[in-house]
Amino acid sequence: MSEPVMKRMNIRISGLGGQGAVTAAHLLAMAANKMGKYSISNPFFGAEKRMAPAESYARIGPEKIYDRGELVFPDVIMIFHPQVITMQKSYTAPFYSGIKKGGLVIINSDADLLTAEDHKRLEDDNVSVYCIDATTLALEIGKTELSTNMAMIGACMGATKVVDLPSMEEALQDRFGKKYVASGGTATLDEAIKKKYAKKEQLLQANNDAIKRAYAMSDEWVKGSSYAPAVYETA
Amino acid sequence: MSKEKIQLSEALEDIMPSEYQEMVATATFGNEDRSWKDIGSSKELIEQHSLCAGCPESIAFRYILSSIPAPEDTVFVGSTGCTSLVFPMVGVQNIHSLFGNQNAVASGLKRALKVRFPDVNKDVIVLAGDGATVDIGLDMTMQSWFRQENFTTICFDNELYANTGGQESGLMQKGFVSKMAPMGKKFEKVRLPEIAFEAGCHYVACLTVSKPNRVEKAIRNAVYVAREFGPTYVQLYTPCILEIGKQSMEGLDEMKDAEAIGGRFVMKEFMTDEVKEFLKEKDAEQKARKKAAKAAVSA
Amino acid sequence: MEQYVVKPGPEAFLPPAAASMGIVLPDPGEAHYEGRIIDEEDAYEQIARKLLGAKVPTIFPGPLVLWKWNEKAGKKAEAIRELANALPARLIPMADYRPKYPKIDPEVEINPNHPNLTIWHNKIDACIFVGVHCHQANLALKIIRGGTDCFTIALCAQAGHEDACASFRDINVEKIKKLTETVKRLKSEGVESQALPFTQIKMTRAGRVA
Amino acid sequence: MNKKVEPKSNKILVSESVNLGEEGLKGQKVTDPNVMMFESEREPNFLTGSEVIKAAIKRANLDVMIAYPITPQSEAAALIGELFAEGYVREYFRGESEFAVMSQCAGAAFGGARVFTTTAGPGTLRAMENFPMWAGSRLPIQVCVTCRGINSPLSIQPDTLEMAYLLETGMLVWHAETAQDLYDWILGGFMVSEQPDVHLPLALCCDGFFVTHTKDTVMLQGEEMCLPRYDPYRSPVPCMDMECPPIRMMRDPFIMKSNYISYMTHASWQQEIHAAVERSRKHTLPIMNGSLIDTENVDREILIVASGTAVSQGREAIRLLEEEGIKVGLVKIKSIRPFPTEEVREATANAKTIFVPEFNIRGWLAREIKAILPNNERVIAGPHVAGGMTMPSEVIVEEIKKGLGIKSATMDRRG
Repeated sequence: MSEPVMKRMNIRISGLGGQGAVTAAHLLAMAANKMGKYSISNPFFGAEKRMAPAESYARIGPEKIYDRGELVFPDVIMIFHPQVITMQKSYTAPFYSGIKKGGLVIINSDADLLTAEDHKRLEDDNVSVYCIDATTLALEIGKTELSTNMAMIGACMGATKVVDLPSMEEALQDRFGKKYVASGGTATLDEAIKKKYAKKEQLLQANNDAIKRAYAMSDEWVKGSSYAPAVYETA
Repeated sequence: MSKEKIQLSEALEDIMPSEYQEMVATATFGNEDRSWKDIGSSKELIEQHSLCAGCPESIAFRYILSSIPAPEDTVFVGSTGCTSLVFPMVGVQNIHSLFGNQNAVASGLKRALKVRFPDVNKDVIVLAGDGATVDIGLDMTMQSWFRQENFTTICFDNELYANTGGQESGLMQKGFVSKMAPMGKKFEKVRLPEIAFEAGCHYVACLTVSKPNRVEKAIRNAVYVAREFGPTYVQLYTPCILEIGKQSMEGLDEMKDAEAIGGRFVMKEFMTDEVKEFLKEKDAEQKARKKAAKAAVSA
Repeated sequence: MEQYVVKPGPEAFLPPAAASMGIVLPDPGEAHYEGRIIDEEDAYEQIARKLLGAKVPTIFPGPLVLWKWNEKAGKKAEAIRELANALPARLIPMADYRPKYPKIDPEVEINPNHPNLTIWHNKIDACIFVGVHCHQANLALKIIRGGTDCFTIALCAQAGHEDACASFRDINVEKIKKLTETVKRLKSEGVESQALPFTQIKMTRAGRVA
Repeated sequence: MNKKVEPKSNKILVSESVNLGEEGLKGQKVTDPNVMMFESEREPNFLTGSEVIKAAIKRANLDVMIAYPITPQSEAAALIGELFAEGYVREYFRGESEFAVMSQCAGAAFGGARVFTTTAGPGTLRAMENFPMWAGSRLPIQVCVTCRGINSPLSIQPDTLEMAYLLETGMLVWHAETAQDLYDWILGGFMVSEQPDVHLPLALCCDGFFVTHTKDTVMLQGEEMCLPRYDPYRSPVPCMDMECPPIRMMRDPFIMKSNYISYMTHASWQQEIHAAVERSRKHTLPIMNGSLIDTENVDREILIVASGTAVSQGREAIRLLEEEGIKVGLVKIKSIRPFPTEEVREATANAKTIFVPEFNIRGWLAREIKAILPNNERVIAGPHVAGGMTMPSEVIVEEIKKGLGIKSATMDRRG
């Protein structure tokens, strides 16, 4: 029986400062690490600024990863904020620049923000687009916009299966359950979200719930789509 | 190093140069009350110097080296200039690193010695010219005071860059015509003693080296206070006879003129009240020691 | 390119550092002779023969043994004295590393900044460096190789000196004594000292004796 | 002559005066570095490069760390401050500028302490006057250089141009590719640079952000071990603590005024510094897994020769090219000073084309390589990026295909 193994998946996250794009990349990489996969994650290296364009990258694969720096040619792109597309709050244009053939774009939006030309170019390269209203989902479940990144992580996981839910739960435990070294801005946001919940467990629960709900939705979506991540066939 | 460690290996003592045999036998290591008065009756810690004949810096060196209370546990940090020509000849370990970074080097040195010898007073003393202290190194001079580093800074103030041939310096008098100040210096002599006190030095003295008693007292005070309280600063007028056009024998007169009433170097001292009390106690201790020593001799 | 050999000079206006010519220091248990790694056991005899064959063999003890800054230093000084007596060899101290001013007396001391004055003046053809800080020893050894024909030997307490013509490493009191024993054994086997007659210069606080 | 040294024992030489098993800081046990680094068990940790620097220093039995903020090294310097607060470092403070910090480090090292600091980019250049002074004074200080841009207009982004300025300072210069290199070499670096025959400062360089701010899996030993403490009395020059002879000792004298012999002393002094760099080869081999370079498939006609994260990007490019049936070998240069001249000559002996990708606009590594290779028209200096640009592996693929005359479509996916 041949067991397919997922090839390297390079994920680029574009959002706005304060949305948790860096945390999302770290969580994906940490979960992959827990599954025994190789992974690295890094932020876009710039000054930390609220609401300024922010990017982060997670690289996950079956063998050791050496690639460093900005991800110019990603397999998956996640857009955390509609303004990345509508107001060009991004360092690349168009936002899907560099996407590989057969790739996937996940957008936090309930409306189609792409022009006809965008659709044409993406279709030509066989790139799938999945829109999910992650912010609304976050408000429903976590009662705060700060959980948007969790919903987006869930959406990515449901569509790509790059990491599984139990590993993500462990990664969340590591990230929010223990003392964590974060830079100034991230530390402040960590405090803000912790204050929102009486107990650490409640925060973890809300995050987990947001991830699971989005996972279920995108899992449903991917069944009806032509998207399939690249795999190696192994013996 | 304890005085007991400053000794020669017996098996090779008889081939050691005379100056070292004499240093081990008669230098005043280990005597806390060593003094400029020992000059002549004991081996000095300065062997020879390559300064100009009659240079007041050479006098200052002799007074300072005979006054420091614990040469066996003292490390000097110097800087580029005439002083660095003398340092290899001195019987105390010393560092030359770059021009102007002496107070930074001393900060690291003092802290390392504190880490390595927590139970010993290892005295660190910076000795540099006015260019190094006030111009190129001013940042590091003052930052070491802000940080309250436990060492003494001594500045040989000759009011110009001597070693490079007499250029304008921050401690030069206003109006003095020199290289790089061809129309005369345009701004006042920097008031570093006052600045030092404001910057956190617990004891500050400014004087000439014409009177050995005064130099000795200022140096001892500065070292003792640096051990207990924090940074201390001593500024000594050591005129460059060469660059101000004086003869070898005229250095002393130049200093005496400068310290006369109305001169630039009338002796001044700044210290906190706590330090004043502390130094009074130190004086009393020294007197008691001397009295006891005298009694022991006569008994 | 031919393998570099660390031979006595005069080699060049500015001879290269042996390490830059591919000479590697011995590992523990080894020594080197002219840049070739040899067993430490063999080094005793080779070096003892070289010293016995010299006309003006001289030992330059440095500050680390001249000063009794610890017990070991005092014992090393004794062992060095025994070696000097056994050969016999002159003792000329390297008391410190300062550039002396205005000049040194080359009969009574050697200075790392101008060692050749002492080598030339006394016509020293084989010498031992011992108790000199490694950096200062290497400076002097290079300068000597550049301008004199003196065969240099290092008894190094650390990693040894590729700039000497021959070098021990990890030297201690026992090893110095072993070298002395080797000298004595060779002499008893008939190897005669070629040293020219000399009187060891001695110093007091007042100056030179005799 | 830069001769290659063959490893004999592949062991770190440890001073006989070290008391193994004695207590270090916070109850840590002083451990034979051979046991600690090569034999003890390691656990995977997912950390940023800055956290890895902290993890290494925690086990380094460090006396003094002096800090000054500059992006991107600030995080590492601040994390070591936390170690000081916890009691894993004996002394720590913030200096007023990089120039002052490096002078303070010198003072602490003159006084016999094991000293570590970090800097980056413009900070490295501001500190620069100190580096040849460190080397000339034989101070075994370790500075971790997290490279970033240096020229105007300012950039806080990764760029390795500053390394070119470090090459002739007399310091050892190593270039870490990964956080794992960084961790192992910080600890190993102390063991190499403190050897009495070496006793030189080490500039341990890594590419800022690509290593410092990237999370990666790093294998760490237990925290209960630490390195033996630095022994200043094995130094090739006297320690400035008034505890060792000679008493009359100036560190470091400029060789007094003008005469022929004093110039020769100064020249010999410089020779000795570079001789000490050469001597470090032997001691570095155990730290760097037996060679100053790593090689993969160097029998191939096309090679990538690189250092730092350019190696990582090269590895990915080789993987991508392999998928297209183009076979490329790799040489990773780990030590830049000393330079692995013989090793690189041997590894590239059969190559027809040698690509040298670099994260700087001038290509100093390619220049170093061209200077030592026969038939150096084989060397293609590039691709180059600078000022913080990333170097996607696809760009190296492009460059190699262009060099081979093959058309590539990668760049079509941009914009």
